[in-house]
Amino acid sequence: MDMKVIIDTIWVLVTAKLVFFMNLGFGMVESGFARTKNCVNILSKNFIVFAVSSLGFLLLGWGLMFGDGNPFVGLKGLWFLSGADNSPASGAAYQGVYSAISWTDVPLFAKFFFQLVFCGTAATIVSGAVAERIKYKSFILFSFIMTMIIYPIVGHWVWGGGWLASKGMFDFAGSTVVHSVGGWAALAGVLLLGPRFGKYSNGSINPIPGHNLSLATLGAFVLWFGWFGFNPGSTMMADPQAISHVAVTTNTAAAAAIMSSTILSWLMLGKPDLGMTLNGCLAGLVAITAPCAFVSVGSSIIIGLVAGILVVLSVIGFDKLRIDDPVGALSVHLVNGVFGTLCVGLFAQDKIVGVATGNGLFYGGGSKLLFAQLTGIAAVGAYTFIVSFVTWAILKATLGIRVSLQEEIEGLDIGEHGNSAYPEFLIRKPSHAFLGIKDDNL
Amino acid sequence: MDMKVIIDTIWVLVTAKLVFFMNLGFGMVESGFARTKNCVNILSKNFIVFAVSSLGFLLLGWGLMFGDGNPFVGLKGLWFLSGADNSPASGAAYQGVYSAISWTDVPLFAKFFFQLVFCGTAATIVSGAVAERIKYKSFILFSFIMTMIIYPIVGHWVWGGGWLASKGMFDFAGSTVVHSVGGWAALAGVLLLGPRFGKYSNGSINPIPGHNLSLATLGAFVLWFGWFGFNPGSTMMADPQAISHVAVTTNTAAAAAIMSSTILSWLMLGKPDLGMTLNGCLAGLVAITAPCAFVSVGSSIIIGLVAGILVVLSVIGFDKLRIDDPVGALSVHLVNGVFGTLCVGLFAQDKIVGVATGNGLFYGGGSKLLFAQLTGIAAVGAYTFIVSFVTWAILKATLGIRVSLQEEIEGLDIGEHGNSAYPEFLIRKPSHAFLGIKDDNL
Amino acid sequence: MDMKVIIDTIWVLVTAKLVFFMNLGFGMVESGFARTKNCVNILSKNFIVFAVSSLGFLLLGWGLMFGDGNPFVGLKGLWFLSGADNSPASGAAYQGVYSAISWTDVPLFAKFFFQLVFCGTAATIVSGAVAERIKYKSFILFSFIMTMIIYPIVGHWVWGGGWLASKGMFDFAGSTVVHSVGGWAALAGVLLLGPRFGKYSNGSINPIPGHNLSLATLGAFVLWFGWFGFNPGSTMMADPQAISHVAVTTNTAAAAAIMSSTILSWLMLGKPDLGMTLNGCLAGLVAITAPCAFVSVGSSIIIGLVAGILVVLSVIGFDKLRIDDPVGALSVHLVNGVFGTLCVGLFAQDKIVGVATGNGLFYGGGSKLLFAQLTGIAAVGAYTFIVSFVTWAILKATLGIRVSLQEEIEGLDIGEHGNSAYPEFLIRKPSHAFLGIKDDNL
Amino acid sequence: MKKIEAIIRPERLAAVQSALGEAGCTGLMVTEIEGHGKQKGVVQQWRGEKYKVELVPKIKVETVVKDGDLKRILKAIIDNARTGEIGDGKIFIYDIEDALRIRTGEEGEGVI
Amino acid sequence: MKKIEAIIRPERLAAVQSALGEAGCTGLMVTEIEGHGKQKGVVQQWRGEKYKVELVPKIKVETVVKDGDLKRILKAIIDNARTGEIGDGKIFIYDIEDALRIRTGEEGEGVI
Amino acid sequence: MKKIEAIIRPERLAAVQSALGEAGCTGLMVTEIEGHGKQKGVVQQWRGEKYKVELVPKIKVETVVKDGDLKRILKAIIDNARTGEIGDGKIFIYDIEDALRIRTGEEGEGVI
Ligand SMILES: Nc1ncnc2c1ncn2[C@@H]1O[C@H](COP(=O)(O)OP(=O)(O)O)[C@@H](O)[C@H]1O
Ligand SMILES: Nc1ncnc2c1ncn2[C@@H]1O[C@H](COP(=O)(O)OP(=O)(O)O)[C@@H](O)[C@H]1O
Ligand SMILES: Nc1ncnc2c1ncn2[C@@H]1O[C@H](COP(=O)(O)OP(=O)(O)O)[C@@H](O)[C@H]1O
Repeated sequence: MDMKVIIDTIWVLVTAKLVFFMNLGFGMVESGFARTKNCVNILSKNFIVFAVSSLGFLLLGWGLMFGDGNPFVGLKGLWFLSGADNSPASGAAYQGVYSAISWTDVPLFAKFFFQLVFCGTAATIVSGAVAERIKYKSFILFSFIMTMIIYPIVGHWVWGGGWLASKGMFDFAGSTVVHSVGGWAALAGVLLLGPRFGKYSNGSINPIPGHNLSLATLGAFVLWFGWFGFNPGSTMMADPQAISHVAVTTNTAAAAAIMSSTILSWLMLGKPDLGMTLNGCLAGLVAITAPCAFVSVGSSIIIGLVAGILVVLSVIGFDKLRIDDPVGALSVHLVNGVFGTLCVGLFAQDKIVGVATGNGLFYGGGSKLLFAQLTGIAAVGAYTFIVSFVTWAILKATLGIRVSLQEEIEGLDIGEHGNSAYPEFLIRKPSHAFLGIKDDNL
Repeated sequence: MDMKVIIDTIWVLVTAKLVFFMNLGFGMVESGFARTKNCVNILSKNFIVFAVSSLGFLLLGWGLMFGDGNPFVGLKGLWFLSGADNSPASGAAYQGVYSAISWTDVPLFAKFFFQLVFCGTAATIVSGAVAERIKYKSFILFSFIMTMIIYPIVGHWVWGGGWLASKGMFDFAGSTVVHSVGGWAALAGVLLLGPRFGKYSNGSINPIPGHNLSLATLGAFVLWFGWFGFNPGSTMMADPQAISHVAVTTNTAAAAAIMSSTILSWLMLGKPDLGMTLNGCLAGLVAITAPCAFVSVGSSIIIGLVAGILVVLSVIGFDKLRIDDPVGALSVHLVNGVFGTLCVGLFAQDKIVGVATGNGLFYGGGSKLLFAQLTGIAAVGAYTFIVSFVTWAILKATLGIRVSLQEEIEGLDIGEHGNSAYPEFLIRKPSHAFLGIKDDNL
Repeated sequence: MDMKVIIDTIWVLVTAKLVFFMNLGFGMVESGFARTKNCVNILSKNFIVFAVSSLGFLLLGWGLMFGDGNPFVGLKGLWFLSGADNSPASGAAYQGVYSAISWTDVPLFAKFFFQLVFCGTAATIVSGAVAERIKYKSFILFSFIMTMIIYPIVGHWVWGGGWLASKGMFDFAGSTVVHSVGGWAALAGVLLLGPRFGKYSNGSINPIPGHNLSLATLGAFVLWFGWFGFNPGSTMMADPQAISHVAVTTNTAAAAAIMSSTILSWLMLGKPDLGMTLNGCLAGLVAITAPCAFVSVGSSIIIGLVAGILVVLSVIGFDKLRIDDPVGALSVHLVNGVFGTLCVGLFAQDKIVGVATGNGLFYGGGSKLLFAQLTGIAAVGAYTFIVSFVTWAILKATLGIRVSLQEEIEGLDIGEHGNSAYPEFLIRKPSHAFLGIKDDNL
Repeated sequence: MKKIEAIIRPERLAAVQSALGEAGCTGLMVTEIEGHGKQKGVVQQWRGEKYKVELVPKIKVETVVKDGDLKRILKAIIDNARTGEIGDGKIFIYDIEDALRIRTGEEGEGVI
Repeated sequence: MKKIEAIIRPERLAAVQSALGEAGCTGLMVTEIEGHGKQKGVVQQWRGEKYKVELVPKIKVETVVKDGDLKRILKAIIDNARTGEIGDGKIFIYDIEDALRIRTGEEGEGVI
Repeated sequence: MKKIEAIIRPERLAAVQSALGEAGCTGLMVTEIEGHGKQKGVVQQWRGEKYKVELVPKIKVETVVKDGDLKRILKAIIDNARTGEIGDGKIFIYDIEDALRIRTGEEGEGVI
């Protein structure tokens, strides 16, 4: 058996496992950033969402994303990976209906598992932004549609040999395909849900502190760790130069973003806010996700620094716009997903680890690449936002997407699950915890 | 040096590390499902149990399990891996006393480390079921005996070239060898210990909620993650097709079980109980452990769905039988360990990834394989339960296995360890937390 | 492309990721061992310290450590990995300025990333010892200097082809280079900071219990897990015999230390203290770090047993000396870093996995090796302590290193960050939590 | 001086608190308690078993007032704590024999 | 009206609570407190050092009753809170000047 | 008998507690409360937004004493609770009609 196949399969599976592990990271960051009374609900959403993705992506998602078809959607071998496929045969030797991903010499199931964990990430991003008010049932249904249809179609455009790929758009590990798609879907949900009760009462913005910063920090570390699977793994082949380069650009961008977000929050708010530092880390990781294999380590520092600044400003900005995102998912994944995709057009250096991207604007490549990136950002944004909006709207009109006001005040844990996360700990009573309610007359 | 050996060694060690990491998962699930007042005790048990296993399995366990001997027990190279062995030489080239595991071409210490983490898992399963009332000292002693003698002998029967292997019983990654063995040993302990005070007072079943569902969810994610070492790693060789296939069947079964356990608890109890969802995930993983390399992805969905249903029913069932298992270890590991082993006999497809299991009942293989599986289940169950029962009984007669009633009420943390897990948090006072005590007259 | 290079790169990167993950472990152990009111501050320190290391080691640290130069410091390719380098070419084929690490056949960035996570570990060790009283700003600055200058210079002596390497001192994975360096730097800081308010009031030692033993245990498990990257990874090549051997010696030492520290605390204090068990585990891991590849599994048991005893005695001892180390970092990393380095001189067996260390004292090698180890311990200790002391002293004289007494009493979370870790949980009020204050008159 | 002890719904605390401020009574103590009365407790579940938590979260607000202010302040509390649903709570009034301000040691009505 | 303030052992709360129910006194407040008296505190340890926690967990149960019911209800509490060991706690009785029901605004003995 | 109810700074509890012990008053109840008065609350921040926590942590210490001991014990509390800064707290004194010891059932001043 060909050694290269064995090695590449190990690499793909090991990195895929790390990406799977990011589910834990998201779960802890998001529950840590939410209130005790909604903790069980968020844990449940983040736990079940990967189960939903696993079934949705298996059933149809994979086929739509990688099946041979037209530039807009896969058409062959749609259901259940049922299409012909002779992987790990690759390149010219490949025979099957999933040719868009036939460049890597690993078995079909390895390809599937790796792509699945990415699909799951996109779905889990939504969870945080809609937290503390969404109906469990409706979230589950949306996640099914997200992983069966919404995500795979964009995936087809960029990674499935679709029209954006042909346009020369590059998104190495998914700043656009995964993160901004998750972000756009979340934004649509947030707009239809509206802000949490008391968040913006009589004209003032009422901060609603998360209940557990230890969990949130734990989650951020786990995500940082998982990103070493997310980005280096996206080679889907163990090319030593590439994977080492990506590991370093990824980590360096995160480090730079941590510093810039911390320092900026220090300057703006007088004290270094841990919540901002954690969001900063994630922002840097999201921003470097698209360009990690196309830019130098030097560029990764700049990208990280900017990402850290962007996240602080947009967390504050979304609040000013009365867009209530309890965990900062929009600032992290949407804003920096877009920014990171742009960075390819700005900082790319042709063949820096082998991929012929051409040079970005700052490296004399002119605006060609940048333009392709912009096209991708715009198209994916428009498509994802609209389709998600419609999906959310239908759910709203049918099942409803928001819990009752009373349930929201008493907490979704009791209302949706009949559980409480910490039944023995003495917790400040809802309204208490609910600083927003202060200037509010129920 | 032979590349294959290097690659296989990396694969075996990396997956073994993931399995080791499951100790954290068990620790967090079990302490999260228990009360604050016993948290330190459970953390201590789950932490020290792997240390105990490491020494017990090194000292004698490995030898009994893999040493050449008779169909029932290993006899050569018993102590301290001291037997002759020329690994990584394998197959025909192998010379040594551990020939049952000479099929894999990795160094002896790699084999040992991989097998050790499995042994440790069996031991740690016991911890949860006996929680909140067992004496620390007695648990430690039982774990020594478990890992030195009880587990290795079963291991020899199935994986050490013993009589069940010859009977054609198949247990790919240990639904029987690891999980049901842990489960039977736990059951024996639970029966001799009796239920926690107040759990079944005057005729009613009093639920005793766990103190920290964030920790429990964290633990379940870690276990899910670790299972990607547990099952795919059990190839003990990096066969690309096999490890990819196993990764997908494993994950799919977990996903299906999460859905079925959640939906069933939703229907039966009116609300989706997170505790049931978490148990469901583990149930699916345990059930797919034996068949993961022998069945199709389609079958893994069915297996998972059934596992999720089984765990909900048996959690409720054990309570009806007044068998008090604070964390659901019996429902997860024993019931689904047995079920998973059976599934090989039902769903197996010959050579689906190369192993010649013959077909299971549902694939026209008739009852031959099923019968071999049943033999294994029965023999292992009878042996493990009896030996464990005797061991527990001796401990009970000598050191005692249960703490005093007063210590149980005040909590094992103070009584056994002089620590409290969260000394600064205000905790509802014992009886408060202790709903069971409600209709009880001390 | 050479398979060996691919495999070794995978091994180096995967193990490096595990070592990175140890940052989470340190963060959770240290915050769990501290009080609620300082939790956010400790989380922040442990989170940002790796960002700082990433930039500091990239900027200058790597160059000083591995650049060709004199026996005391690297001089070539100092800044930003800018030196010539044709990795993965290795050995004779290597051309570049980082020849000290040219023996491994992986790309430059893989070498860098692996060395970076070790540098980060040394820096993070300091965090725990100075916890609950240090200014955030000053800690960040110290960490920069630590990772840019202090650590790399010692690294050059031992791993960068410097004078200690020539003297025949051996430190396989860094008992001295990483752990004792971190320990010495921490000791200097602790001495200049002084004990926490109330810790040693009117002649008595007032224990200050950590706020969350679940987190601490979680962290210890993560560290144990990460050590399977730390030690086996330090081969920086996938030599099957070596990495398997190291995995087993590492785990066995940890297991032995857990048992001895638990039993000793049981005997000395009447009850098995979980805090001691956790510290014991880490002590065993630190102690086996230097000798893991040079000693037998049998020796690793002895080393672990002694480490577990040492840590219990030194935790108590430092308190008697009025040296206030909230998390036991000195006992774990300094004392056992020194002990582990010594063990090479005592237990080493020549070429046990290929490295020609010569035999240690107990294996008839006489005192030659032992003497080299002693030289290393003394030189590194003297250098690190003095340089760190001066650095801390300058910070103290300029920015100040300790928060105000009022801030210390009210907690650094509000004072330094304006956050609280658990805003909804009812926490015993400071003084309450603050047992030290009991016999104190504010 | 009288001590007013009001058992209220947690979600009404903020309103009561600001009303008391406006009513010129700034000094108060807030205690997290659990109450039992006509109001029903909530049903929860744990891995398959349902159970009822009889005690409902309440907030105890205590303030000591001059005899003259009593009526006005009672009204402020009742107006802001009332929802009209069962569970609104009770107010109890005690006589206070004396009051001291620790900071100054002074005694009597003046301190409140 | 009288206010009964009983300091009891946490593990007796359930018994006391149901006894009070039977005695026809449903309204009560439960507060988690820590007490100090003859009963000794518990010794704990932290990484090698022992320390004594002087304050022991207690539950404060308060209920306001009509003068006539006082005796009966006191008996119900004592019978169910007593274990005979040191630490059983105390009961204190206060006079209540007035009581109001927030929901209705009504005043006097009727509200309890 | 009188009930002394002292609202103090948390960091003074230990001192007050031992002073009470020396003053021969061992029996007490400690309740974690939050207070509001002249003392300002603390400003915190959460991901970019600042907010003020109005209520400040306080400890309520209650002890029932014989009429004769009142003065002495009040002094012990004041001396040890005072820092001279705003926020030192208040002491309120109530009359207790009766006290019982649950363990023995005995009644009256003797039980305290
Ligand atoms: N007799 C009483 N003594 C002490 N507290 C009482 C009494 N009656 C009611 N309460 C308190 O008032 C709260 C609300 O009373 P409840 O009967 O539930 O509603 P409502 O006050 O609207 O009739 C209860 O939870 C309890 O804490
Ligand atoms: N004089 C007192 N004032 C207030 N509370 C008291 C007083 N004496 C006892 N208590 C409360 O009663 C509890 C039990 O008292 P203790 O002396 O320990 O046992 P016993 O009541 O059986 O004599 C104490 O923890 C304390 O909370
Ligand atoms: N009228 C009052 N009724 C009840 N509690 C009060 C009253 N006045 C003050 N307190 C309590 O005393 C605490 C301290 O009072 P404050 O005005 O802040 O400082 P000082 O007592 O030094 O004037 C407050 O937090 C509050 O809990």
